[in-house]
Amino acid sequence: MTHHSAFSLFAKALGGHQDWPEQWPDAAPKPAYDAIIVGGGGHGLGAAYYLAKKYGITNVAVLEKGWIGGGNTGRNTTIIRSNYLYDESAHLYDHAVKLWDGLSQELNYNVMYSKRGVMMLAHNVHDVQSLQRHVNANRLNGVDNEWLTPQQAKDYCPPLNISPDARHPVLGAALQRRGGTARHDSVAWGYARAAAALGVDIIQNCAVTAIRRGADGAVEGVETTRGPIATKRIGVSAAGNTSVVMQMAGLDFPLESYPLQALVSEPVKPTFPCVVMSNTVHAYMSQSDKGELVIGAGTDQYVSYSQRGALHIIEHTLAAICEIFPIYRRMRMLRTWGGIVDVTPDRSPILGKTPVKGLYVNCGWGTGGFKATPGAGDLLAYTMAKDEPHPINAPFNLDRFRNGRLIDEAAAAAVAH
Amino acid sequence: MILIHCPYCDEKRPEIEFANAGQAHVARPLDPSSQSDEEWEAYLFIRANPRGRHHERWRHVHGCGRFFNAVRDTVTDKFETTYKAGEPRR
Amino acid sequence: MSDALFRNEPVSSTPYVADGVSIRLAAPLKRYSLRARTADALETVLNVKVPQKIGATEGGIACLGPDEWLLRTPAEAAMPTGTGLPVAITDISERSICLVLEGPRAAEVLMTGCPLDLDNFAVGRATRTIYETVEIIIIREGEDRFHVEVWRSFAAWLWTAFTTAASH
Amino acid sequence: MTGYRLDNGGRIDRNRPVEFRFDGHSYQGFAGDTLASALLANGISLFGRSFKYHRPRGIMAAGSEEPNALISVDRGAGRFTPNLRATSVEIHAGLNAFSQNRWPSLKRDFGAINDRLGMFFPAGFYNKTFMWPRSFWEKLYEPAIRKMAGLGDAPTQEDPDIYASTYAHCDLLIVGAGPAGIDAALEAMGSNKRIILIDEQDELGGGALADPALWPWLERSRKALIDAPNVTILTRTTAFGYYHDNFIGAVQRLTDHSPDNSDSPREKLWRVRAGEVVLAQGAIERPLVFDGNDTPGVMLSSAAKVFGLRYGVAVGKSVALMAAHDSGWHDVFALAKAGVGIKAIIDVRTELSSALLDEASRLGINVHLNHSVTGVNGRHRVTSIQICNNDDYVGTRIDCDTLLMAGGWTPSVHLWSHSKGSLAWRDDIGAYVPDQPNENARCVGACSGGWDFGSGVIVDVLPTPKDQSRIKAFVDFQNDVTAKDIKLAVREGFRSIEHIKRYTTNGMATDQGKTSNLNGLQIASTALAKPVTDIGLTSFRPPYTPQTFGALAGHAKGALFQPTRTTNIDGWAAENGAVFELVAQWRRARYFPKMGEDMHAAVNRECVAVRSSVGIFDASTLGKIEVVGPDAAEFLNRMYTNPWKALEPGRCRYGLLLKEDGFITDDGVSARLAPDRFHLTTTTGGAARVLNMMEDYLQTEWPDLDVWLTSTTEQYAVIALQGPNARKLLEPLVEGIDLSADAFPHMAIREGTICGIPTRLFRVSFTGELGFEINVPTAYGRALWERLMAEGAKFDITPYGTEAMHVLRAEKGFIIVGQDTDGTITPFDAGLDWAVGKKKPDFVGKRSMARPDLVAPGRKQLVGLLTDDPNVVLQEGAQIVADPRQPIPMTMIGHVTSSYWSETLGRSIAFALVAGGHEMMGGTLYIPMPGKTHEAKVTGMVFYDAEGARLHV
Repeated sequence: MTHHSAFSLFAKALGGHQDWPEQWPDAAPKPAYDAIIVGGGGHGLGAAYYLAKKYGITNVAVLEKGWIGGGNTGRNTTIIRSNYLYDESAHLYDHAVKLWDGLSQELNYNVMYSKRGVMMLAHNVHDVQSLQRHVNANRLNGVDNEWLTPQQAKDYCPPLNISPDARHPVLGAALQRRGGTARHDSVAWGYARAAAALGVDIIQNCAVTAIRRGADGAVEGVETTRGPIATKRIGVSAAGNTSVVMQMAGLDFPLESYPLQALVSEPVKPTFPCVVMSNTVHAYMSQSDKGELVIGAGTDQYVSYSQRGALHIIEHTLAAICEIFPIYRRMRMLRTWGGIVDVTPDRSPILGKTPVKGLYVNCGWGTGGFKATPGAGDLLAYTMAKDEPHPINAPFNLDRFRNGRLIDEAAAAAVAH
Repeated sequence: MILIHCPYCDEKRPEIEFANAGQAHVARPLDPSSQSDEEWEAYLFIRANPRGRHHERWRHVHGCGRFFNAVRDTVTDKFETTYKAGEPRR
Repeated sequence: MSDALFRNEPVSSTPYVADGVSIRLAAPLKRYSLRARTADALETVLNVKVPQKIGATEGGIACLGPDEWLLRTPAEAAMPTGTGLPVAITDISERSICLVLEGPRAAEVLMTGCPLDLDNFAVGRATRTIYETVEIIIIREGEDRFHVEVWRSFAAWLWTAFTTAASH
Repeated sequence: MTGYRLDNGGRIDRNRPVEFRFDGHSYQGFAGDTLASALLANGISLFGRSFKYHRPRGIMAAGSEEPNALISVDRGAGRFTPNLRATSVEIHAGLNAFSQNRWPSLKRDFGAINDRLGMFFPAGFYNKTFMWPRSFWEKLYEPAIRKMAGLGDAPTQEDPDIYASTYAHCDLLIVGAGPAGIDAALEAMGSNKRIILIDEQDELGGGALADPALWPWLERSRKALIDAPNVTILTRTTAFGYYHDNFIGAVQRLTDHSPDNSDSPREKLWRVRAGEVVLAQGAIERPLVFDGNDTPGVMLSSAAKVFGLRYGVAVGKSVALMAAHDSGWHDVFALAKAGVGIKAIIDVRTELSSALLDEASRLGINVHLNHSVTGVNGRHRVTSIQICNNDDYVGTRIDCDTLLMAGGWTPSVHLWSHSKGSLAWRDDIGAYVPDQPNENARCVGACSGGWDFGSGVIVDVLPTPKDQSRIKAFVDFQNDVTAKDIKLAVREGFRSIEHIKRYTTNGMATDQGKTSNLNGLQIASTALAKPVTDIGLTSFRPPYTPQTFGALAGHAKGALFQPTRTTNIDGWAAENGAVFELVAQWRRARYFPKMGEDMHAAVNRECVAVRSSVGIFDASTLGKIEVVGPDAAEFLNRMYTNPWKALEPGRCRYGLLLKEDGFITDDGVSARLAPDRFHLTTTTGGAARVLNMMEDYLQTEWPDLDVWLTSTTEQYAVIALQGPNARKLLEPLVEGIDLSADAFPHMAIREGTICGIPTRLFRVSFTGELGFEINVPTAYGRALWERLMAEGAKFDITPYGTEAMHVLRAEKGFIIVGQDTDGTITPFDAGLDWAVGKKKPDFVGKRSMARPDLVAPGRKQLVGLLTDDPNVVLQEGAQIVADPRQPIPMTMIGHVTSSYWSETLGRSIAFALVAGGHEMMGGTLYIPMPGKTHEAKVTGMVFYDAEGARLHV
């Protein structure tokens, strides 16, 4: 692996960039591994990396049915934040944010984590109460999040319309300065490259078709489109396709998969300095390094794996964006796309063991999985290595749907992501 | 915006008249108090979420107001059929 | 006690007239939501003919769903209450107002936000539907005349939407 | 020829000169010109700078696929639009256009330094550097990258234009009005089908517009279609997305082509539902990939033909053609005949039909077969080209000012792909063509792969003797992706075309790969030594071309964005100075300040007035549901936590509604009007949700029950009269109801009239005072309110808003669902045990309340809080700890849900959800806020008139 640096870039440039090596080898499946990760998104690749890096399990394969980073990793709006209400959530997401910091250096791959600040708007008295509850809880949890007046919000994000006559006037905002964005593809590639350097096999175009289990019920391996592979440990990190994989182990899950759309504008010169989210108006936006306004749209209302959303969702999203940021009404939508988001009943993830021995799961991140990428990867790795959850992800177990110990951020605050 | 055949109105109407109401044929147990925690969890939360043929409920909320059932392919989003509430699973 | 209380309507009583279409507030109506398992059950109680088919109208009664009818009548008719019978009769006279769209562009104005194919929506037909995000009931009274029932709190918005569309 | 304008020909109106400006200079064109054709006619070859290397760029295409010539148009304040394609902007008097992505000027661009350093910025360079030192990324590298990136400037002012939208229905939608689309329309015209014909250009014709021989046919066809009553023609309209069930989104541009800004919509969104869709989107010519192919003056052959024959503009005075396809030959023949000087034809092929060769010879054009262009000289315009023999690389230089590229054709399958129609690879044309439909759709003409402009060969990169790793042979012109970038991506292990696309950004520019995708695929295929079909195809996503946010938002702007629901009394509140708040979709009066009052003063005054005399409150927004039928009581008994069957007609009951998960979702006071008729109330925000939930249970779980639900929220205006003088005020106005305490006790309902209007009169109280809620038919709400204000003057009646209502109810310990509960609270947590029917075998949510965690100790429970300092009003949402001295992260045991100054009590009061709170009565808790930690005692929730003496009078 070539160490990435300005010097290596310079040196290779003189050679016409002819001798850059593969970032990760295109591995063929071996007959057996110590651990298998199903799903080559950021979470799964991260888990493989941390298994090898932190827990000494290097004989690992990541099985990806398409190309790595091609699911929600490459289809999201790249928002990173940890200003969640409940202790459990705040700790979970802040674990990830701490890993984001320094990830570029750790992976020797610039993931372009940009702490541009994430500002969440309050449009009515209920929003104010709810977001102030967040700010207070975060402060006592050591998670940065501060309250801004409308004018302070506008100072931080000048395109914001704070007219009191707006249909949804801005009454204030909660700002997490450490929040921001990162370059989604780079995260997947960076983990893949670093994991491969530690011995992990990254196997693309390899769909899991069955999970093999022994007489005691424990997992023994998988069947794939590229042949059987033996293993005692399987970590499923398959986002929208988790239900389908889990059914191979006979498990029905508390999950539903919905289409989620996002879109970008044509690129323009820097105009939008941060990330702004409005749950009341259902819109969130940032500007990418390339100059595109990156906008999250809503989910469609029905279960679907089509990665194809409806036009009226886009209409409503852009109407909302144009009301909050009226200077952008003449901007133009360049590209839309759809992802498949897996949603649990309490809209919090499931990260832990399953009733099947040797089968671990990381799913249910809904619209908010990207920000958790390093944390989810690390915690899935921990759980697989120790066969028990880390205290941070222990609350995000499957049992909560039986015993009622839900972690319902949405119900608590009408804040879903 | 998909078109949905309402089995009561007997015509295809645009999606924005409808509200999806989740998986179909998840009947509320007749005697909830007799249910174990596992059974109750299954009723409340466990869902099929198939990739392919899916039974789901819709309500023609901005139309005739009725809930009904549908079979739809979740990969193509195409409906196989819709039928009235209370009719047997298709 | 002094004068009778005045009515306060959510939209102007002055019709909006544009090229090819006029929009006006209909005079107050009595409205009843009629519910029963069958049209026959209602006929027994009301003693009038009740349309059987969803979308059909007859004698001021529109069939909106398999168990739902809307009666609109200008008269102050005494309605039976249906007490004790498997029917439900509820006074909703003031729940909505009615906007009348009339003229060769009436359908065009309605279609700016209503997703139904009005070319295939015959005179005499009624249905609940939607204009953008606002629920409405449309009744095609004539080739060029639609009655649009809308809940009062949405009426001002719908009036603005219709008149804006008509002005274009 | 004047400048580059041919002496005759073209569809421009030479009698109508048009003055316009570009980069501050005035130019003249003709009506019918695009900005591109008009500037070309003026000899302008430099139109912009590329995204990454800031290389000078000219025009490459003539239509919406143009990747290079992006410009901004300024139509005055708030009407600045970046990133428009000069080839799609119609000129008009006063058009004011600017080039982009350059500083200080288009000709001298500082950013062009990137081009010199380009070797250090290969694909994915940003992943490999800018990491050290760590803090420099945010402070230095990223801002610098951002400043260099981007294209035009964003608008900076609010757009004053309006936009329109509509739905439309047709039996046949034809997208594209070139010859194939027009033929499809003509063919269907005679039927009774409703036909919509859409084209993105300003007139029908598509490719025929550049073929004068077809103009008579075009004119006849156009007339026939216009005259046909069943055909709707939408020009300047782009079908941008193909959605489920033949639903197509299209945007029509209405005003940008005219000089004046107007009040009418700028653009219109068409949401079309079609029975059948015919796609006739044509094909796009493919550039060739060679060193210097981006130099201004290098363009598509087909574009040169359009400029020459449609706009009467010679793209150069000395034009060469680099061809791999016959179509280029036909193009230059036509140009030569129109008077354009054709210098040479270079073709990569060794053998061609004698017809082409003979025609070239007849026209006196030099032909170089088996040759390739290997270099282009000139910076802001081509001055000469270098060509080489493909076998021996023996070369020669040709002086010319323009080089045309004819690299073959790519069918425009974008909308077909949106519709999920499948594609098939055709080796002979090196392109994907439509295969199996997924909707009722078909492709006709060039977009189906059928065309009559001859054949060609597919070459990924033209042969060259130069070191392939050193040349700048562009694939994606706007994003500056070169052939070697794609090869680098492959070398670095990116094998899927999606990976290659993302790593190199090929096809991700504002043209979305219309001219680059297929060349990128070919180069990747060669580099990987795999057939194209093995490396995938990037999926096409809407929109086909970029579309204005405002158009997609449509008429949903300003007053039409989202409805604000208002009550019948809202107008009075507005006229009387109310300050409003938004609650769900409603606007509600929050308080009614008198001169000089702030919210605090107004609310204090309003509260005192209610406690001392009488206040009046608009409660119309509360949800109302009429539940009617023989099984009404049975139904409510199953829905609500408490028993309903024994409630007597004429009496009211507080109802608590759970979701099936056992948590509180709504509440309200409801009345039994008759054995089979109930009048329910819900929270303002919960009305629609509760009705839907009840319908769900009724229709799907208990369809045997004879009961029906009707929303009556808007049937009634509701006026609350609250305070010790409420009865005195009301009594003279009411007929048919005995208001005496005995005849009309608390929690009762009576029907009668008020001021001659029928009323459902509730005796209920959310304030703890003697109170009534007067329901009257909505239309009379305001008049009744005004009458009560007039009659109440003698009691100094005081209108109060939601804020005072909140204080008053908090003084009495009444909760607000959604504020004091948050979707994770059981009735027991909220201290509402009394509202749960212990003997009921079942109700919605009952079983869930028995789940282990819902009966576990330590749950958060609702309690009262009194601060030790009575003047401290805690922040709603403040967090509570047991030990204020612990380090961060602290263990939090709850939070403040409601908190107010109570003028009546002369101190602050609060509610809080506290873990194990019910067991902590009298205990002290701490609320750490920035700079100060507050102390508070846990109390019961009723702070005022605990025995209810004021209520039962």
